[in-house]
Amino acid sequence: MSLIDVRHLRVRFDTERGPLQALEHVSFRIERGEMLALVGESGSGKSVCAQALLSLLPRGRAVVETGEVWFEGRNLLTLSERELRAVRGARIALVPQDPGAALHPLFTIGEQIVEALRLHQELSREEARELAAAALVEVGVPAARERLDAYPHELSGGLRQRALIAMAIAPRPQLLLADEPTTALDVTVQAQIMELLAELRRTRELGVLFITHDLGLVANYADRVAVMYAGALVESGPTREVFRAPAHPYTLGLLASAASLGQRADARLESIAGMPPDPLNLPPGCAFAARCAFAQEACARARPPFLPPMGLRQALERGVELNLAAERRVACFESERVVSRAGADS
Amino acid sequence: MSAVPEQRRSWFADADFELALVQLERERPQSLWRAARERLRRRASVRWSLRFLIGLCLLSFLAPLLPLPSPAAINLANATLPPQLPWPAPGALDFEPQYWELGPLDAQMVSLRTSLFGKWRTGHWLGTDALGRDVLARVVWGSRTSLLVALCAALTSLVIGASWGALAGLSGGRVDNVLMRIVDVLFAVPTIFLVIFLLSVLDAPGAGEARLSREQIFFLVVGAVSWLSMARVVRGQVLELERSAFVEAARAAGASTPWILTRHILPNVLGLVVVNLTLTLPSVILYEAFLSFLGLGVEPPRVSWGLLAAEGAEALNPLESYAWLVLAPGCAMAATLLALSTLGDGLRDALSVTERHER
Amino acid sequence: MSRFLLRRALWFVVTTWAVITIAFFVLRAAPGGPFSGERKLHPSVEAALRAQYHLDWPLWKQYLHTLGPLNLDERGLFGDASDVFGGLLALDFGPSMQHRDVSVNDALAQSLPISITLGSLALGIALVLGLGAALLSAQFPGSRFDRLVRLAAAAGLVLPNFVIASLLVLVFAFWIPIAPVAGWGAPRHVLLPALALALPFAAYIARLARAGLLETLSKDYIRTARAKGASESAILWRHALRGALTPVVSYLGPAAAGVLTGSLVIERIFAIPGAGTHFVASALNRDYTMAMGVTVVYAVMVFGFNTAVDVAYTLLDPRLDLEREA
Amino acid sequence: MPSSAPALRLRRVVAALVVVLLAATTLALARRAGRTRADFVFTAGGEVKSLDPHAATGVPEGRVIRALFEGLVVRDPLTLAPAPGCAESWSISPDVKRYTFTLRETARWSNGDPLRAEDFVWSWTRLLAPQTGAEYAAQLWCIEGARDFAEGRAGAEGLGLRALDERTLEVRLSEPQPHLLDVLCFYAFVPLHRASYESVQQRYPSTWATQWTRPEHLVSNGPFALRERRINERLRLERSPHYWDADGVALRTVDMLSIESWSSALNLYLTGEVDWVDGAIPPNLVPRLLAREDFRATPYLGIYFYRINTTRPPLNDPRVRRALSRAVQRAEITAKVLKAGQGPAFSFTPWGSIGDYKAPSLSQATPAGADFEFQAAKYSTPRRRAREFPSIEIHFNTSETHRAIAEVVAHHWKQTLGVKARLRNQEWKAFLDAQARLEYDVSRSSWIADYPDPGNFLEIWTSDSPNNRTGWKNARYDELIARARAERAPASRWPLYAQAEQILLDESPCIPIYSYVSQNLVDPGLGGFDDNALNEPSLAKLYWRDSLELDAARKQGAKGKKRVPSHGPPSGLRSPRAAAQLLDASGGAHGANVGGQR
Repeated sequence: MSLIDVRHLRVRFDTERGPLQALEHVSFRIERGEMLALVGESGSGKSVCAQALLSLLPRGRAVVETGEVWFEGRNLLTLSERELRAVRGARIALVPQDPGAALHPLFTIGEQIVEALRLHQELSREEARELAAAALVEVGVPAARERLDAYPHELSGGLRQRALIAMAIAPRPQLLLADEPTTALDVTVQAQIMELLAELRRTRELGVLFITHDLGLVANYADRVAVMYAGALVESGPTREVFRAPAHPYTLGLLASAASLGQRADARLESIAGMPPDPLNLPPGCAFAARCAFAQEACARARPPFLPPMGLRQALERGVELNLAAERRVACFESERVVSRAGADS
Repeated sequence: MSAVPEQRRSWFADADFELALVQLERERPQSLWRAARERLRRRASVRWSLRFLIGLCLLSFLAPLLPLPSPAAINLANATLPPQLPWPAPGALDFEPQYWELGPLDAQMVSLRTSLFGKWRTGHWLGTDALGRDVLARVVWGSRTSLLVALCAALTSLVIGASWGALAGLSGGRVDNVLMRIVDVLFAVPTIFLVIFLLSVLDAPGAGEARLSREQIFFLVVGAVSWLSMARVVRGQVLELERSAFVEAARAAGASTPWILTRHILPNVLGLVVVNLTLTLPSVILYEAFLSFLGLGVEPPRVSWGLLAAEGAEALNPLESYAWLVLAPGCAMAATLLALSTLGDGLRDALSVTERHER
Repeated sequence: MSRFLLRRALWFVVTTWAVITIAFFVLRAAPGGPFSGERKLHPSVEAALRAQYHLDWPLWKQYLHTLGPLNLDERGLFGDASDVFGGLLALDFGPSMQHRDVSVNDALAQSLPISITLGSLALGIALVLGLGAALLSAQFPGSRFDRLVRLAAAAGLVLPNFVIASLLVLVFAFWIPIAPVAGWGAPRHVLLPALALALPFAAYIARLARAGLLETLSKDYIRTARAKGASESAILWRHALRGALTPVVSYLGPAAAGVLTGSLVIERIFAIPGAGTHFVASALNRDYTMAMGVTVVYAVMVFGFNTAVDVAYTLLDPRLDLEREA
Repeated sequence: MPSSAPALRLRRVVAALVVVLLAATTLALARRAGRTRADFVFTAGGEVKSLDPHAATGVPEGRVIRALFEGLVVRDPLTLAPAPGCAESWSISPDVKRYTFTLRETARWSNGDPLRAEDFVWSWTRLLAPQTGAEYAAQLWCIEGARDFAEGRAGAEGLGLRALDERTLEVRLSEPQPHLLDVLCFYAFVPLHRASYESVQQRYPSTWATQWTRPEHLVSNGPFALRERRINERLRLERSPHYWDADGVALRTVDMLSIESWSSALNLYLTGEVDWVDGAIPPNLVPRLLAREDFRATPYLGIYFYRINTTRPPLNDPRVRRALSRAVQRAEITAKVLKAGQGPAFSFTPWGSIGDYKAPSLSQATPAGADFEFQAAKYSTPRRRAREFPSIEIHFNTSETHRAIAEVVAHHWKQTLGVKARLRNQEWKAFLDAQARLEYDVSRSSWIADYPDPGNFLEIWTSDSPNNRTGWKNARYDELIARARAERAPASRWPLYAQAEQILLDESPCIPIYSYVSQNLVDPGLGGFDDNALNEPSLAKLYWRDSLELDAARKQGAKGKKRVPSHGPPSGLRSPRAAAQLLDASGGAHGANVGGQR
């Protein structure tokens, strides 16, 4: 059984300008000790996805329309607030993005980690402090004990990021939702953190949802990768396979731009012409169609389903049963051409 | 290739969708205003407050035209009549144009009213006071003073307070220091001293005919004490903006000071100023009431809400309560100030970028 | 911190001096004097009185004498009449000119504790009511309760306090007789005036705190706390309240000074012998010595509270550094 | 900051603050909670200006000083005639220039010291001394050498004051003064205790002036002694055991509350926390109060009037002034604005008479009469009035009732004469200043008698009176007043006063509007409260009726008044002497009754 199984998650935001489809039928699963990388440009819905798993989206504004999130035998989306609280932090931890804003400015690092620990474990203040210090050491914070009494504004961005990671792993969760945890760090520390996560995956069988722009890190550390575009998954599969033979034109572009930028993907993919569509006003067909070099007329009319990449027509012709659990999937009518093009390129 | 308009470049930020939208628009002030207007329009409470305030302003401006009894006409035979329910047919035909010395415009309006309605006047719908004057008429006429006081305070706050604060914030250094110390000192002088000084010195009869009317002095006094907090608030905001990233960026891009002022600082300060104003006005109207309680308010037979409320509060006692005497001005004040503060809340929400939880 | 306080003290002296100077000249420029009355004094009597209080001196000399303690008596600087009082520097405000057998120091010593008692109680009530209402309304934004709180807060802000006080007396002293109508001396006397004094401030605090809470609740770190598994109430009380207190605290400074002077109306209606009365009475009666006394008291209060607020800021927000700010 | 101390410190600071505040509040309140209610509590307005009888002026001051001190003569509360105070007798020389007083042997200070004639000599010397600044000193300038001394031209040696022996005081006057006794009833002329006064002066060389009237220092000779003084709150008085008539004083403790707001005083009265309220009652309430048995409105020697600035045209024309005066419909003001039975005033002497003196009356005080005068003053047609007659400003100090009256008067002028009047209110001190400098057209005023004599009113209109303040001068008037002052027999003074007052009415530098009533709310259980025209009931004579006496009094009293409960002690509270007499009487009656049964 998978550690977490997300099925058909649809999230809508009610904005002042009208409803906004933030997540469109997102499905994925993560096994114990596995790292799934979620990539995509800013605004594609990666963070929304992570927050939706823990029901952390702003209440009243975000509506989960459909979907199930199975974790340890329970559907998280049906849990009460009280039951959810027992899961948050303790079983599933979140490493939020933007360490500058995600730490409470008026409490010390120590207080904040201690709080995370004591919320879920019967610990004295001192014990919790010990554990907090240990967690800081674990994420490679020098002079961890003094740092406990520091306020966030007294730390550098890198240290804050590590404190956030320490806060997330200190209560020993089973699943870590890491929202761009390494963006603020320099390369050596980045590697350090990734090694730490790898270590935790081995020792604690920690599952990791790794949200990032950095395709290099994905290539090196992630077991599997999922690509998002305009709120929907467009391609997923084992990292190596996807990277070698992308089946979606967007993934293709992403990889190309990453390569051209020396493995540091930027949020704006200059190599992909055009702009993403207006999220408030998505086209009826493929959201990427307007920018796609492979687009056909059909692409603008209907949304391509998320299927194994052998292609829709072949699948139907062969009478293949649509298996959602299939390893490799893509949402593109023209995936065959893309795969072959990619193959041709490489 | 793309039909998407140019300005729709970045989409929903992962963290928050609207934030991205609003930040986008912040780069272009006029659409911030447009968005604010949009948001204001959508809130029913704000809509009603605005309507109420506009209606009130019209009502008080047009008071001389209305077929009300005169607010100054004494009729001791009718003293302390309770509100008359069911309202008698508004058929009383004993209107007498007794007023204090009205300005030319008001006098014109009164004569127009006389030719329109003749001696016809409304009944004592809100009762009469101890001298038999119509409470409704007094409340309507009283609104003129109270609104004028508020307006006056708003103007001084805007003209003196805002520019004082902006000057301090923009010039910084010694000028800032001196200007703000002056504000500090004025803050620490008990206002009542200044009020009494201004009232008695300016009211000194030596000035003869050129003497300012009590009302004018009153406006001056209220204005004099109401701009201080505005100066502080504006200075704080200007300082913050000066240091902010986008002004620095604009500076770096070689923008001229006037450009920065008009494009970046002014629009951002204006929102705060408007919000602060809607908070100042209620306190000014209440201050007028306080002065009336002390007997330092407007000069009778002119009326103001503060005066009416002070008279009314005096009439609240366990022996015999003439409740309508306090209810009428009280409700008028409450409704106006409520509308003002609702408007203020609405403005603040509409102009604030971070306030998102609120419906 | 100590350097900050030192600088503050220096500014305090300068500001207070300026305030005193303004108050001195402003009051003396106002027509009328302490000894005018409906029954006019005989000229010789009035002259004797004026001489006794040095009102016959030129203004600059009176001013110096007020500042004191400059020894202006026969052995002293100017060599005439004997001294009435020590001057502000000696913290001796002299005898009141309105109540000639009462010294300003005594009058203030009797009335200030009362005003401070009443004022701090009122501020306490205002804080409890205001913060409580704000917390509840922020917990359920947009709910009926929230709307009720906003309405009540608005109502507290819009009624003149003499109307509120009169209503309170009528309701709680006559219709439901649970409190005395007026007077001072026993704990039960405090209830109504403190409440009447507190309500407008409570309303203001509720508004400030509610806005602050809502703003804080939208911050990223609140989501972090939620992700840790913190309960909503813990988030509200522990995480959000802390951040929302800043505007409330900065309002408390002026509010505390306002409680002192604004209590005049309450003092009058509830017949409380507090200091608020002196503020207005001294100005109305041209009681110059008393006016100087209350001016100094007021300046000290305003300055003290503002400094306290600034210090409270650093306790509330570790990001602030007073040394630098000063 | 290196540690988590700030957060901890914050919590500690807040906790400490809360504790300190709570402790301070509790302490501040608990300190005073021990006080018990006084036997009698009354209020007479705001804080007294001073307890120094020589520095004090005003009605509340008079109330408390008369309770603390006792002069040579006191006013009989019923007849207002001078009666023995601490002087048991006196003689007047035939030329009315020498008064000799004999003090009571039993007269004592509140510390037990005997009262001596020397005390009066010292006290009055202090009163007259220029540095005292006593406002009423001028009333004793009739004493030989007093004026010279008061104005600094002579020393105290020349004063016509002498203690012939311990108990005999001789007062020599520079001119005949027939109503000196009336003057001496006034509270400013009480004696002070020299020894305690001087010891305070020695102990507090610079601040004695604010020390000697403190409860711990003040020694007085009246029925009560000062126990406690809290500024703006209360004065507590205690029966003085050394007072010569201590047996006749019923009340053991008396509180005088200083309450600025009349409605607060009313509230306190209604809840039984105050037993006597005297004050300016909002006219709205008067009809309600008049129906109650505890409201007493009694004619009072005070006049409410408007001064006219006779230096400003067209008000310098007596016809115009007379017209303005006649146009005021006084009856409407008293009946519909004031409502408590105030008298429409057609003369400057309140109520048209004081004792035997009958004042002349303003004739033709009707709209027609006013208009006639106005036409005579060449403002004959409405158009001329509108064009030529400037609008008049009615100047008054800030007060609800003053304003109401001014508005009504303005209304009358407009209606009757077509004269436009503006209103201008000023706060008190600025108002007085403007009045003193004649910077007004018509200005509100009032005058309250110190002693019941028409001269007390008419003398303010002499040319050199500081209280004239209208610019009006009339040599004939001055002469008549001077002659009246010198007359000994009242009967020969009255015609002179009447002539003078007629001039005053003809010239009309003032518009008398109404005569005052005193308005007292007095607990029905209170006995010995005598209404009089000076509103000076004697605190020493007050006592609490028991229920029997209260019932009897109610049966005798006016019918149809609403009964209100008394908050006094149910068994009453009488002076020791009265209690003893009552005991004797009831014992005797009881015996007789028993005998009868046998």
